[in-house]
Amino acid sequence: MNKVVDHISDALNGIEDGMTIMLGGFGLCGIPENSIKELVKMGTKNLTCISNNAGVDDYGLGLLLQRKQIKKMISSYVGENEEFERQMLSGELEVDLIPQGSLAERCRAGGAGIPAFFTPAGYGTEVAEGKEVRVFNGKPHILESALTADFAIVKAWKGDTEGNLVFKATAMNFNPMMAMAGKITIAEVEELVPAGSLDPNFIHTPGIFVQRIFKGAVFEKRIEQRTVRKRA
Amino acid sequence: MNKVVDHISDALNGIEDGMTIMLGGFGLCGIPENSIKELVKMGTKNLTCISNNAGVDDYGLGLLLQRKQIKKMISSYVGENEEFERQMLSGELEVDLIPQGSLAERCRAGGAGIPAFFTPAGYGTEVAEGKEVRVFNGKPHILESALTADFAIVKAWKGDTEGNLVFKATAMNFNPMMAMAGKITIAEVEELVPAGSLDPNFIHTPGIFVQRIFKGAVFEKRIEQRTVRKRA
Amino acid sequence: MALDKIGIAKRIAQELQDGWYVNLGIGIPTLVANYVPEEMTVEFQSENGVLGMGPFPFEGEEDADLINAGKQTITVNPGASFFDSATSFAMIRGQHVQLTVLGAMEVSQYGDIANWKIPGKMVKGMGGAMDLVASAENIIVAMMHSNKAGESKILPACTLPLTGVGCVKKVVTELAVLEIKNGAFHLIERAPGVTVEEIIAKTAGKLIVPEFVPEMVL
Amino acid sequence: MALDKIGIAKRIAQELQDGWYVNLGIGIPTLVANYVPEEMTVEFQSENGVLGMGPFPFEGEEDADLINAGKQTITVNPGASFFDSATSFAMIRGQHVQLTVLGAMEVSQYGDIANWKIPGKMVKGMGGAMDLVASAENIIVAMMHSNKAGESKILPACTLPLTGVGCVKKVVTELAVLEIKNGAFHLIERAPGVTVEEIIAKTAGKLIVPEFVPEMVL
Repeated sequence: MNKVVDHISDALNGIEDGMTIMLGGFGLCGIPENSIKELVKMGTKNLTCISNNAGVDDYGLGLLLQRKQIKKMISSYVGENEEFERQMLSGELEVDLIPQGSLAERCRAGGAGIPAFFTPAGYGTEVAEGKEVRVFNGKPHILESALTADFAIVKAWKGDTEGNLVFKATAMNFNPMMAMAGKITIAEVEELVPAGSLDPNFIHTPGIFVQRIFKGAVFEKRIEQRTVRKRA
Repeated sequence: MNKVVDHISDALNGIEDGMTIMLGGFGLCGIPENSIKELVKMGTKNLTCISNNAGVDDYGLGLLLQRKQIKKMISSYVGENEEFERQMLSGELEVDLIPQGSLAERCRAGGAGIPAFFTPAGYGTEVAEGKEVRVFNGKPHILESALTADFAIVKAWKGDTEGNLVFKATAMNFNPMMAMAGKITIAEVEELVPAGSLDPNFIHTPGIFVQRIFKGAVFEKRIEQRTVRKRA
Repeated sequence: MALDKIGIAKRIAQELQDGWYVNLGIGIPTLVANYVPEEMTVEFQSENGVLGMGPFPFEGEEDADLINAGKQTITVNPGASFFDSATSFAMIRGQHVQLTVLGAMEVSQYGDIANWKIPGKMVKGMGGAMDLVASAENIIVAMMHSNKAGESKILPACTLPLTGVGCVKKVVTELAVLEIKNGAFHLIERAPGVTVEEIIAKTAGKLIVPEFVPEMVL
Repeated sequence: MALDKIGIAKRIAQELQDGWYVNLGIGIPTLVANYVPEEMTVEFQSENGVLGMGPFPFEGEEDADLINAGKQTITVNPGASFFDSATSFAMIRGQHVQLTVLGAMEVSQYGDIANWKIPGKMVKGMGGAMDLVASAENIIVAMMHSNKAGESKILPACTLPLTGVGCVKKVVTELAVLEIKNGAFHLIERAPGVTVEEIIAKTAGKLIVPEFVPEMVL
């Protein structure tokens, strides 16, 4: 059994038109940038993408939006992408906006075999329309369902040949839950190391959740808002 | 704001008769042994204890059972403790047996503000009695509710002055979820280090979940089933 | 004189308490971090997965993997921790965060808040705001009293799609500190030099004005 | 001749497939780990929070912090990982574990299983068994065909409190391999030297016997 894939085209093999794909990342931080570029190359269409954000116009998921490869986005915040807003307001793009915590928890639930759970988030808003409401401890909650995907594509800092993953700083974000929720989970990593190189006490995503792993060719890691202070 | 407590009696201050307490550990592995001994000393009565197991007759929670300090146990497996079985079968002890995965998830839910969730575990069994059943994807599930506690007592390998915790190997078990679910969470640690000593990428329990932390005086760490192989 | 953004941030910083974990939204709320009283320890949580945020990095030390919820490059203080988004919202939903400060387009006298959508015009998404307002026990809104057209944003009822209902406890604007309870805004403090009359004129929602309204001390 | 415990474990090991993640219960199931075919990689998960379990430690190298779900001291192989109980059962409930092997007191022809309680007599608790049987797609029960009194444990209906309903797919006993489908046990294989008649005699539940029943090859 070998999870390591040498060529990115093999890693993404099987992703077809009309499928649902989860992609890790928050803004441009921790996104599987090599895989996104490969999806552009593959030209796969009518994708439903579950991702907290939609990239910027010329990077990240924005690249797929530009080429109209995405039919539907399931996200929590899309404010950084003008092309997204244009396609959504014109009705070209279906959009399901979800509270960020509910999005994270729904992915985790999908991976954890929990079909539905109650959360207070979104009660009394558009998000609650058509959803069951129930009061717990005097507070209304809505029933949210699990999310899963045909493929989950995540980006990690280090990964080993067993598929164990380690993330760096806030590049972790949605990646661990999405890794759990993919029928097939693909991990692109900055460093690919032999099994036994990572401390088993500090694995963020155990290999059981990862079916394919490869070392990304190039990590541009673009910064969205470069904020700095001057040295004293 | 100082979370570090020098004396164990201060760490456990406020635990009163009739309260609900969560205690981490699986079998005797990763249990807050110093705190349990202190509870014996305090003589607190009528406790409801949420713990995966109930210790053995003369160690761990067995010590509290011996002294009849526990009114009710919420556990998944209690097979190692004869006094427990005696008290339960005689009706002296109330017992709520819960599937282990549901116990873990109910603690996490309690800490995560999720009042209830659906799980397939226990459907069609005694565990499902009186619980709502709903079919998802053709499979029946039961609705389980969150668990919280007045105090959660956990045991970690290392902890820092901010309350960040790191667990070793399988001594992690229920400790992280219980740390989340306590109104007040007390951590006893083998090593107490200054803030900044632990790698922020590899914190198992962020300090936000821990209100009090102290270095345990003695860790006996008794082994329940010593299984070994001979050297070749 | 009406407060500037820094003034609003300074006033909100007075609400902080030692040992609190605080989530600051994008915009004015972010500035609150600069005015924590010196003798106090407050930890800042950002919903993208970090506790213990520090100041912006020195030039040249930015790390693309280390950002806040506003996608800005940041640093962390000793004792920080990183975690995934599910754990981050477990902290928020589970009420482990003692204070949430966020911006708003509209707030109603019942504590309703709208800040994520203008139908047909602007839809950025709610991000973590719906989770934050539905969960937090203690929510302060930092906002301007009026919009660019001069219309009050402190309303009897929100006109925009809601982010949350009955959740806002306090509003700090360039003119005043308002407490929300019993279906009304209660005027607690006014900005230095701002008259009660001006606040009344610019507040569309039901406003309860006590006999004496102290000036803020910043 | 009826199989011993090792024989049952060896037969179950034949069900393993390369790359599978497997959860082994306490007792006979634990022995299965000793008979993984050499050319195969199988990872063992233990619900107390470990993937990649290895053999027992050498004497003197036991670590109280490193145990399996049977509370036995263990070691781990390179590539192992530790995690909390919620994550462990996320793996199980989310069907990331390909095979679950566990013991039983009774199994019914509908795939019901009882293994956690004898009313008024013995209550050890279900541990992780209810989560495992409710979630796993592929469950093999390792058990003895009869109890100590000689009564069949392969039943039309369980008499003891259930652990799960309609979940067991296969049973391996000292006498036979039985597949459960359409409300009956289907006799797939018999232990070396064991007659079909003996299996029929010791099976209380509905048993479908094909014309030819091969002997196990161990």
